Amino acid sequence: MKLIVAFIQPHKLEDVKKALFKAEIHKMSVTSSLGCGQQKGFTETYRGIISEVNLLKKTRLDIAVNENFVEPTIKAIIEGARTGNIGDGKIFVTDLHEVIRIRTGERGKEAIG
Amino acid sequence: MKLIVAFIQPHKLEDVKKALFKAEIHKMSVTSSLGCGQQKGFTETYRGIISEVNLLKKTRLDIAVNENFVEPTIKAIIEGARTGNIGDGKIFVTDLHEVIRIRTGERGKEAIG
Amino acid sequence: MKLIVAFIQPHKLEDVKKALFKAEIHKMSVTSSLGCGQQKGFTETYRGIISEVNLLKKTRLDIAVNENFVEPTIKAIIEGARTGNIGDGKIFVTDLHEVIRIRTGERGKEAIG
Amino acid sequence: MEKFLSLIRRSWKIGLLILFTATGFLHAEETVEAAAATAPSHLPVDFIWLLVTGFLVFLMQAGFAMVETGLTRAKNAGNILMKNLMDFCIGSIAYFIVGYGLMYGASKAGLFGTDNFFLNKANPGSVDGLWEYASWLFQVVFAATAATIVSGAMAERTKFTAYLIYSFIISLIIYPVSGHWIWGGGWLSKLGMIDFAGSTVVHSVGGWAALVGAIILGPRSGKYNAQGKPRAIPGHNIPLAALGVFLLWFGWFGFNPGSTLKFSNVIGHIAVTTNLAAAAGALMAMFTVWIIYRKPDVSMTLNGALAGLVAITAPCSVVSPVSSLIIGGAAGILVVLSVEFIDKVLKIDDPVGAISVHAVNGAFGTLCVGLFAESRFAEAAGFSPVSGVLFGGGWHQFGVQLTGVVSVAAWVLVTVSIMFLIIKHTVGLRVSREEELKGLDIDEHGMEAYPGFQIIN
Amino acid sequence: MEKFLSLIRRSWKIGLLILFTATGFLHAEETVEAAAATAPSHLPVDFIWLLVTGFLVFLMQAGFAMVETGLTRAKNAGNILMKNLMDFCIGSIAYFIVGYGLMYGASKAGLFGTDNFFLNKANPGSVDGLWEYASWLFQVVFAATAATIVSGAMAERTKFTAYLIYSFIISLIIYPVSGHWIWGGGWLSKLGMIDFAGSTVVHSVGGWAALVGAIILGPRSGKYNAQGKPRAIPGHNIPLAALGVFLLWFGWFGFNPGSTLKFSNVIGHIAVTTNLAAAAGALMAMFTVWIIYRKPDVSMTLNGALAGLVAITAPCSVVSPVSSLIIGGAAGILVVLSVEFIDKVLKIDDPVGAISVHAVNGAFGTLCVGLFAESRFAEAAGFSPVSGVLFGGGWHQFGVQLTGVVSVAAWVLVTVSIMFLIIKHTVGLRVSREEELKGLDIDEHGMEAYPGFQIIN
Amino acid sequence: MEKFLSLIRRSWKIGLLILFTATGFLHAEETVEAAAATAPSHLPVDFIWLLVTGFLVFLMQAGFAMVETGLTRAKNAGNILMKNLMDFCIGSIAYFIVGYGLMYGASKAGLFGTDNFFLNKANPGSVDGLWEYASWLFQVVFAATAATIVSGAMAERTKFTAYLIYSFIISLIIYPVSGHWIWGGGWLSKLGMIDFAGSTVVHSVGGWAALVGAIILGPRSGKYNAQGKPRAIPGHNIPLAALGVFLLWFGWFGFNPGSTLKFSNVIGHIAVTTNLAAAAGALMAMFTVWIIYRKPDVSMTLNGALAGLVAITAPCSVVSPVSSLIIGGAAGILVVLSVEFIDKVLKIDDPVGAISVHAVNGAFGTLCVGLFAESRFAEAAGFSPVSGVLFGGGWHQFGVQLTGVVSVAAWVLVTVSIMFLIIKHTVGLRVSREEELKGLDIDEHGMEAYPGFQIIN
Ligand SMILES: Nc1ncnc2c1ncn2[C@@H]1O[C@H](COP(=O)(O)OP(=O)(O)O)[C@@H](O)[C@H]1O
Ligand SMILES: Nc1ncnc2c1ncn2[C@@H]1O[C@H](COP(=O)(O)OP(=O)(O)O)[C@@H](O)[C@H]1O
Ligand SMILES: Nc1ncnc2c1ncn2[C@@H]1O[C@H](COP(=O)(O)OP(=O)(O)O)[C@@H](O)[C@H]1O
Repeated sequence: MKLIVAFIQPHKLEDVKKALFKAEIHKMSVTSSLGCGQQKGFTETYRGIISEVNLLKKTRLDIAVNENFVEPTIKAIIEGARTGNIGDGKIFVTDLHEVIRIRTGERGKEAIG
Repeated sequence: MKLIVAFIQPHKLEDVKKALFKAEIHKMSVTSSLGCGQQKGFTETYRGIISEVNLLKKTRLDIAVNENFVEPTIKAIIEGARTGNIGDGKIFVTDLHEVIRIRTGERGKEAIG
Repeated sequence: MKLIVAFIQPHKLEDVKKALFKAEIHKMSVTSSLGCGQQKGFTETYRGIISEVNLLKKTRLDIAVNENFVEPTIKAIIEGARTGNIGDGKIFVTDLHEVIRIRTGERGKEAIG
Repeated sequence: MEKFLSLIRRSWKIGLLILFTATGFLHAEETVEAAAATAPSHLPVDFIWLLVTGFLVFLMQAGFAMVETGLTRAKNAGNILMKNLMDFCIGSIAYFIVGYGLMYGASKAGLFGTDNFFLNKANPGSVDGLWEYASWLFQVVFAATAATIVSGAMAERTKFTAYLIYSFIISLIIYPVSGHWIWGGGWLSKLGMIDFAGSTVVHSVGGWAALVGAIILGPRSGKYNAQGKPRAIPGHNIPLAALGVFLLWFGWFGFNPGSTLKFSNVIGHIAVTTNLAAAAGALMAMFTVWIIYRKPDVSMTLNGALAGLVAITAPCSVVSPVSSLIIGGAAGILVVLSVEFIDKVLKIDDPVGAISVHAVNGAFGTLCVGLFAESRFAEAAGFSPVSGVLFGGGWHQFGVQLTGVVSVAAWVLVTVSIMFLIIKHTVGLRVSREEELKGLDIDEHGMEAYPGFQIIN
Repeated sequence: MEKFLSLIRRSWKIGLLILFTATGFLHAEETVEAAAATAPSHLPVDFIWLLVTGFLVFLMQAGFAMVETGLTRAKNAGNILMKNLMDFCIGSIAYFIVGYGLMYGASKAGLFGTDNFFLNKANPGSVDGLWEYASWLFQVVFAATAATIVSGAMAERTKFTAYLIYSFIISLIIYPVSGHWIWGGGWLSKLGMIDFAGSTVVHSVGGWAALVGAIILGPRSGKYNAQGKPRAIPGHNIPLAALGVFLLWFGWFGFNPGSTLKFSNVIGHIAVTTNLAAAAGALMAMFTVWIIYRKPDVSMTLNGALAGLVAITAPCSVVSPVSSLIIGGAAGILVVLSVEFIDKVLKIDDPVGAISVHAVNGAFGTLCVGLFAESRFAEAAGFSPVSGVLFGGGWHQFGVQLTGVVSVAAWVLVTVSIMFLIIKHTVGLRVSREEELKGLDIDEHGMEAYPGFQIIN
Repeated sequence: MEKFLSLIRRSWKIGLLILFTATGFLHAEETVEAAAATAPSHLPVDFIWLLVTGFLVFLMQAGFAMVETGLTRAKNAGNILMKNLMDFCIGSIAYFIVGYGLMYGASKAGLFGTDNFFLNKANPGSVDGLWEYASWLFQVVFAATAATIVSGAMAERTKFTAYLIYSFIISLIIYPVSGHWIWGGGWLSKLGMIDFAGSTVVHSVGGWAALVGAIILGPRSGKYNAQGKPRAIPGHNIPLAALGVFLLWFGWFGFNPGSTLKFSNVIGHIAVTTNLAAAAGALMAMFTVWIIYRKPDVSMTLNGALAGLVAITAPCSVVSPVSSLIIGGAAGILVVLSVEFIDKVLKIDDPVGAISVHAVNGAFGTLCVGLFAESRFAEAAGFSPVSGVLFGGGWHQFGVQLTGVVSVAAWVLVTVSIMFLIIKHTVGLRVSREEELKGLDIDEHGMEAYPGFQIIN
């Protein structure tokens, strides 16, 4: 099993969710986050000060999937989030050792979906 | 070492904390999150529109533990969070490669607690 | 590749960012979090009730790096965040299986920076 | 006889004394005769009443700003606040330059006013001249109310520059002209239309403009799904919206009772009908949503209070308290049904319910004059003793009211459509989809309303 | 003689002129004799003063709503706002139907009023008839203040329907009856009790009801741990709470000075004592918490200002500014100790401190009349020239005040207990533990107050 | 003759009647002669006007609190609210004890007042004695305005205790003395300086004190980088800040028109100039930032409205509406340039722009009297018929105004510097860097303003 963590543009969340649903991935967790990446931040003027905002609002997705869903998930995220512009975001994949469904105590592949 | 990430119902946080403390797990990090799981969301009416809210408020726990604490931690979380209803949440376990205590620079099993 | 997750004091974020930039680590994600650690919390009085606040505000950093950057990153975080007091925080390192840049679809070591 | 003469002397002295103290501006040396001749047409209590109530109406700007901000998303909060502030600022200037003259200047064929631009009839040399200033102040806050209504219906997707232009034009021309018809001695006032505090003059004008704006703009992206089903886009700060409603209700105690335009003993009666209608509106809206959707929706209940207030605005001085409960209650039901209808059937996206509150209930309230007016109240309020249909007055007054509602609606719908279409095809009316998704604050103002707060969406 | 006659003519003209302009409603054709006969008992300045101050008191609804919302948790914000709005709406209607008549109608044995239901003595045909409307408006905002106090103490766990029923009954019967005793010409007023603006009539009534409610409901889950030690449950939005206190303070300038019920030269004095007591209350509350807990707690300081205001409400017109500083300061200390006592000893959970602010300090303020009253102020304010214990007046007035405090407390405690117990055993008073943990907004209203914001708890 | 006599009788009756009802305090038994002798110097409309406008000015405290809270960071919100509340509370008491007497007591060489401490000239026995209370109330809210300005400029780093001491001293001595010079019959008023509602007396005093405070404190940590380039530290709650500006604008309708100090027919004119200047200020500030930085910055536009209001405060009663547009517009431009200059050239850290708004535009507005005054307005407002440079009056008045601006600036800069330096070297003026980074709420008050909300920074 893998845990997929993606940082995307906040306003792309809807599109990504749609793409994931189409790919039959229905489970995920969403958090808001600030990110610093290749998109070097934009200049904001606040009270006449042009300031480089380098922590940009991003939306973080955590999606746990079985191996065979890893690529479809990545594909769906890319499909929903890509615009071709800097700031589109990144996807990180880590190994997932175990999953437990609290309600039933089920573990592993069964529990993930 | 393992990193345990759990998504639980926000109003169960107190109970889970209590259960963890009883199991002598005192260290954790808590974030609020939105989740999409088997609990398909509830219908909210806002200004007469019945809308399916499918990103539900969840609380995320990150707990880093040594191997021998993995099962007690899982047990405690389940004990505190389980109601038997859909939405009770999930627990994810990943491998933890290294832990460093910033204050002392200690590493590994020593640093985790 | 590794994913480094650090919990630091919120007011140390600027210093940590500076230290990371100096070490040429420019990419990261930042979230606010509540933490329970060795710093046992402080007592707050609210309306005459002395209450033990044991979930303290912390800032969470997620930094994905290539292996050769792991130690510099850890060093930079420590440099920026350490005061020698309880509450300075912790760093967790997990293995990163894969990284994908959404914009280009690049993967792996190339994509991480 | 000595006693008699002394009596006279005393009475003379008292008269002079009172005149002197009460009016303040008369010099003791002036002969009594002269004093009588220049007796002030506007008393201190008139000035105080008009200004204090005008100040309360000003505070409605804060109320609208809070309601609209609270009922839209955080990412557009700075933008909607700026629009609310700016329509008042630009409107003030437009109304000073031209609007007030167009509304209250010497009437040209009952269609529009033709003088008193730049307040040039006002002057510090006479009570009447000074009154003119007070009068303008009271009128400008009404003009601004009409203007600001639109921002809510067009929220979260309108270009800032487009909104500035709109604000200027509505306060400069559109509002003043129809205002002239009813309040400025124009043709509708001659027909006998009664719109005491402006259900039509102010609220419907704003409401119809909001309708046109919302239609031409189209819905916010994401508001309707592929099948045309509406999605809820919840407001981000309900406490702010509720505060706004309280401020509006408070301001309405200036809006309605102040519309006597000078002190009158009927102000208490007007405050009562205003209050009861608002209470009934909120209550009935709550019960209506509760029955239909099983939950007492907060934002709709807030709308209900406003609907009651808008509906009672025209008839507040000519109906009984019991009638005001009925009018307000009906308005509360109406606003829920209207929001439903506009959202689900017409598929017009009005984020804060401005069209239902101001256009629909403005029209409804204006017609209520024709239904619920009672001659005893009308007379006390200084109108001719008309009665509505339900109080034996027949359908005449109703017909007059209907004429007013329809003609003002026509005027606004046509002129505002032209205005928005011109704006659309020149500077552009709507921000890009990209900008809309990011939020207007970032691109239009380079800022966030709540930096530091973690917000999703 | 010619000069003499002309003098007379002039004086006659002036007299008529002033009468005409000043009263407004007299028709020139009426004979002067008749005019004199129907001379208005209520002057324009009386109307203006009563209504403007009444409007300010209305704004206290916004103040209470903000304080209560700010001092409770985000997950219950929509619910508490609705309760605040609804108690005013329902209260307005209940007070219109029955409450006002019960309070101010012709007295039955000094116990309750018996006529003027549905405001049926009000009419647009005379100044007195019109005054009745203004008077109702002023009184209804006071009734609503009493009603709204309870929502704070019962916050975060009371069923919405139960609260609606409570609101109706308190404004319909409970508040009006004890109000009649003191303000409506009832038995306490005949005893000579002085409660100028309602420390007892309004605040204690609300406060005692809050006490009963909080006891019957029981504490919020999580408020006390297994050992019975209280836990802090911090309010979620302190800026909103602070705004609420400023709005309340502002509204109190209507509450106290407006309670002259018509224009009077003492209004400035009342505003001064009101302001000084509030300032002293905030200051002393701050120092008290600071000394006890080492930190100047913000929410307690806010409570201190309100405590000072509540305490000065009864004696505001009969005490000197220096006394008002003492009363307010004592109230500030008292509120801190009372919150402590109620929270830690009695273990009654009052999320916003309503019992301490309104019941305890309402009683304290009422007794202060018996301690600090000075005849010169009492006389100027239209009372008989009573003096308090500290100014040589002996214990008589204090005894009267105490009688009032105790009997009103008894009345409210008994009736409200009955009411809440009936509600508890019929529709139910408290939401389920599950619902409480999730927050009342979700289950009772299907909404969130701040969607999009990431909130823990 | 019979008819004649009856006429006289009637006129006598009417006269008496009116006298009786209009003044209220005269007893019918008093002889008419005596009545005339004790004719009230202060009429009911004077009391009502002074108090109602004073209440509005009080609400400016809420406005300042919201603006300052909104424009600073969440971690300091509780602290700034407490400071705003406390400067009013402490200021009220200081002004009661000494300040008012120092400002308006019998003048000592035109430098300061020497009696009426503890309001001891006020008494309930006469209209004049009662007027004294009303007058104090109106003055104390002005004093508090001057005091509260400072908190914004010194926000996010000033020790709470230091701020309490400062509040006490400014309201006790510093504000009253220069106030005496201009408003209390002191030497500047004798020179003929016109500062109608206090651009200098109130705003500049606050503004200069803010300047000194901000300099002595030094910038917030992180405000300037190593190279001295300023960083933006955005305010955390823009809707709150906008609400604050609306409340301030509303309060200013008390501030300026109320400064007639009694009823006057010019109040409408003053309200108009006040409103137009604010509108022009916001508009021009918006366009100025827009041109310079390509974005219509919200917080700067809000500052623009306030700048317009501050600038029109001195000249509001002596200039035409068109002049008020020019003054306000210029103030709007000036505030942007001044914020720039102070921030980037002087490198003084003023989180909310208080120095630019109050000191710079206070001075500018005061000078505008010398430029834009017109004799016809000055006369109507009760001044000698002065004209400004632009209206043919020559440079005399400008010179007088300049003298006033400079001497008040000197007084404040010197005394406040001494005060802050003493505080700095005794109790300490600034919190530790650690505390500043954590936020003042935690260490100074042991609380958070928004517990539960996830906030970064
Ligand atoms: N190495 C990294 N570690 C942690 N988070 C990262 C890393 N790289 C990118 N991110 C996250 O992803 C977001 C988008 O990355 P960015 O570099 O802007 O996209 P792109 O690669 O398309 O230019 C960043 O704002 C940050 O939140
Ligand atoms: N595969 C997953 N990936 C990421 N998060 C998940 C996944 N499955 C569940 N979650 C998180 O756990 C929460 C609870 O899951 P849910 O399916 O509702 O519980 P249950 O298994 O008891 O029905 C979800 O709201 C989501 O935040
Ligand atoms: N075992 C753990 N699992 C998850 N988070 C932890 C763990 N230990 C510490 N943390 C996080 O790190 C933060 C700082 O830890 P703390 O123990 O206070 O630091 P120190 O080790 O210097 O005493 C905590 O508030 C918490 O958010």
